[in-house]
Amino acid sequence: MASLTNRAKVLEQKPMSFMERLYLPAIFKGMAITFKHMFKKKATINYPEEKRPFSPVFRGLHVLNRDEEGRENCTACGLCAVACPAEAITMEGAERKTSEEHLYREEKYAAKYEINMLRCIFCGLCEEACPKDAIYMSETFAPSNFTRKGFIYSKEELLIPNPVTDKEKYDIAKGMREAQLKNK
Amino acid sequence: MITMDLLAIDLAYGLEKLLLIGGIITVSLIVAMYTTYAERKVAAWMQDRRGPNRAGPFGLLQPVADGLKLFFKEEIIPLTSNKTLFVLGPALAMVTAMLTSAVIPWGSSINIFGRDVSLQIADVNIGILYVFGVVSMGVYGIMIGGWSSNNKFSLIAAVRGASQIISYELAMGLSLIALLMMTGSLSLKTIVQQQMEGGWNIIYQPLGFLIFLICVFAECNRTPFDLPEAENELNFGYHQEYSSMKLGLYLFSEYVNMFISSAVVSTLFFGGYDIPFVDEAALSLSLGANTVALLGFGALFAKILFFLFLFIWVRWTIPRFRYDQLMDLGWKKLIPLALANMLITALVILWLNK
Amino acid sequence: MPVIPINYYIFLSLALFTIGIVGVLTRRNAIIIFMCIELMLNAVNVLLVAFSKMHHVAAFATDRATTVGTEAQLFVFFIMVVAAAEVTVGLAIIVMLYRNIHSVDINFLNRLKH
Amino acid sequence: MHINEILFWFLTALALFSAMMVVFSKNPVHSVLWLIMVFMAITGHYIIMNAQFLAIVNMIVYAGAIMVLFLFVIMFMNLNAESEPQKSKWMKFAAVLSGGSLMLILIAALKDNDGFISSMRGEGSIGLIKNLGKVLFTEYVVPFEISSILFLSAMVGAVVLAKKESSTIVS
Repeated sequence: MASLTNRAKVLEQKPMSFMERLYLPAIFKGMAITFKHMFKKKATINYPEEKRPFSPVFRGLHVLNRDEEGRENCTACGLCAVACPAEAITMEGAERKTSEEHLYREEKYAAKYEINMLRCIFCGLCEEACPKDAIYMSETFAPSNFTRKGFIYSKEELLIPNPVTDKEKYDIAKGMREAQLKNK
Repeated sequence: MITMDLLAIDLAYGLEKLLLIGGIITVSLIVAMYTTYAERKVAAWMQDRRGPNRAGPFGLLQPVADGLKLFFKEEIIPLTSNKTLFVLGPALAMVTAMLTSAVIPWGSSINIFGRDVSLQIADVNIGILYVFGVVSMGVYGIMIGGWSSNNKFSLIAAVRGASQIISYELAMGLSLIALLMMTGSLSLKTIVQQQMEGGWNIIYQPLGFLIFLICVFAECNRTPFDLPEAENELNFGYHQEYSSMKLGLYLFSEYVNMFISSAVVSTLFFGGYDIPFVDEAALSLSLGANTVALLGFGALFAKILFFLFLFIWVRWTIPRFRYDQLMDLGWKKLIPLALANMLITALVILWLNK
Repeated sequence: MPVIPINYYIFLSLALFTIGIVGVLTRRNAIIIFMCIELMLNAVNVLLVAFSKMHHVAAFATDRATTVGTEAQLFVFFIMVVAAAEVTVGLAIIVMLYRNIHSVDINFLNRLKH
Repeated sequence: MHINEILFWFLTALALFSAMMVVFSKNPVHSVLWLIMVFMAITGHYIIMNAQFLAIVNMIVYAGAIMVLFLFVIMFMNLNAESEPQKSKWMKFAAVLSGGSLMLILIAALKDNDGFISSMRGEGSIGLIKNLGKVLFTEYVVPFEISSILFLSAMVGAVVLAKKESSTIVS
């Protein structure tokens, strides 16, 4: 049968030579290879004790940011929800009352802010879309859960600890990313 | 009075043998235990992983944990199985695995309380034939277990295993005949003593060793010949229906088999308890006979450990044979090779004697 | 010194032989019948070895280097050889039988006519 | 009682009981396993009589090879207790009766012996592989070679018998 393109290669099947048919040299060669691998650097690490460093561009779980005084940055503009290709973000805005000025930075704030981690593809577009530097992505994974409901993260779960009342935790949450940026 | 004396000697003799048997069983069980650990560890290293390292320092308690897990698992006996035989199968596999250790000389004799205690349970003058007899019994553990599970995969695996073991027994026997023509004795102790004087048998019988080693791999159901337990074709092999410690016994007997066959190979071809490049007689004058005997045991143990490593090493290097390739290798390659080896050895022996 | 009369061995061998015969007569499964024949052969083997030993013991009393009795043991060896050959062919025949009439019942052997 | 006598009685009882079970067990696989027990007991008897070579050959050839063949065949035919054909009660009775009477006659004919078997040290060397081999390869070398031809023909016969089926299918 004539070939269509003339690009087909004819496979040459040589009969094996005597040494090849013995198989022993090949077996010894293979055994040498596996033996060499015994002394190579191990690819695995002891996980809970040792952790692999994240790459500086790693996009993990979302965090809602606060400013230095502990006020929420988010103004419920909805740009992140629009930018989200997976439509994982929903929010409800509310107006700030005068007594709430220490809680929210802008006049409008997100009364409800939910991210469905089952939908989220961790693309980071919300982070880029945010004009108020309110949402960014940390270096933690979404932990496992038993129900689907557990993967819909509410605002309380997403918010970063308050720098005024809970300085230590805030530093931890903040510091990891910055240390990494510095290392770069 | 004479009978009393006889009885006394018999008692001490029996006690000594009992202790020896207990010791050897303990040692082989512990070695088998840690071979499972070594298997996982070496496999990990060869695949650039770390292997078990959680239970105890370096994961050394891993085999204990595995054993405990097996003990605490639920014991399931399939409803349609043949209950007696279902229980008998793993027991037979374990017993036949242990029985071979009786004729292996684990060292020369040790002098305790003025008695020469031979480190061999029974120095029968048909030692090798005994090994073959027990190995041929080993088929039943597999066959009974596979058949009584009443599962077609188990049955096919059992039949595969049995025919594999029987086929390779032939080549194994033939490859040894050449060796036996040289030594002129079937007693393993005599064979070791001859090697101490005249050099190891591997020098004179490299081809015989190779054939024997391949057959040992096949007899132990190890990769590349682990067809009876080919996971991807037969789910799990002849012990598919087994659970808990009965499964443990099957898996364990494989490792005991490996240990014992390593001991047989070292004894037959690598001088047994002979310490290489050392004259034992001269050494025992300076160090004392007991120390040398212990050193000899250490030498044998080192050889055994090397072969155990070889078993594992080969397992993680060479892929499994296809069944027709296995039979082809056994019947059409190894048996003619063994016969040729036998013929050449016979001719050389005749020519040297002339 | 423990002495076992040769009669014991004769009785043992006869008992095994008779059990074999009863098996051949009572069972209809061709394979079991075959196995009973093996049992009978083994009964004879036991007897041969026992006789060999007996003659050897008798001859040993006068001649320390005697080899009386070796032949009987070789006979046993040859019986085993013949038994092995017989089993290969016999089982092959039984397997063929099973393929043809789908049974190993000897009463159905007349089906082979068809 | 000396250890040998104890062993003798134990092995005899084992052999007879197992032989009975071979005949009377319904499941063919059980029969095979009981027959293996008989062979093991007989091997034990050989060891008592210091016929070491025969003992080990009995174990390898009978228990290790022949019985595995039986087991193979039975397992493949899938014969179990239900499909086992049974003879009528009267036939069985007649068989046991005739077998028993045969045994009685044979015992009556053979019971007048005064030979004995002892296990003195040094007198049992004929069973050793060295002596047997010497006789086998000198006086009995022709029967030995003939037996090898017998084996060859048995092997060819078995192969031909097993192959027959496929040729009929082709034709």
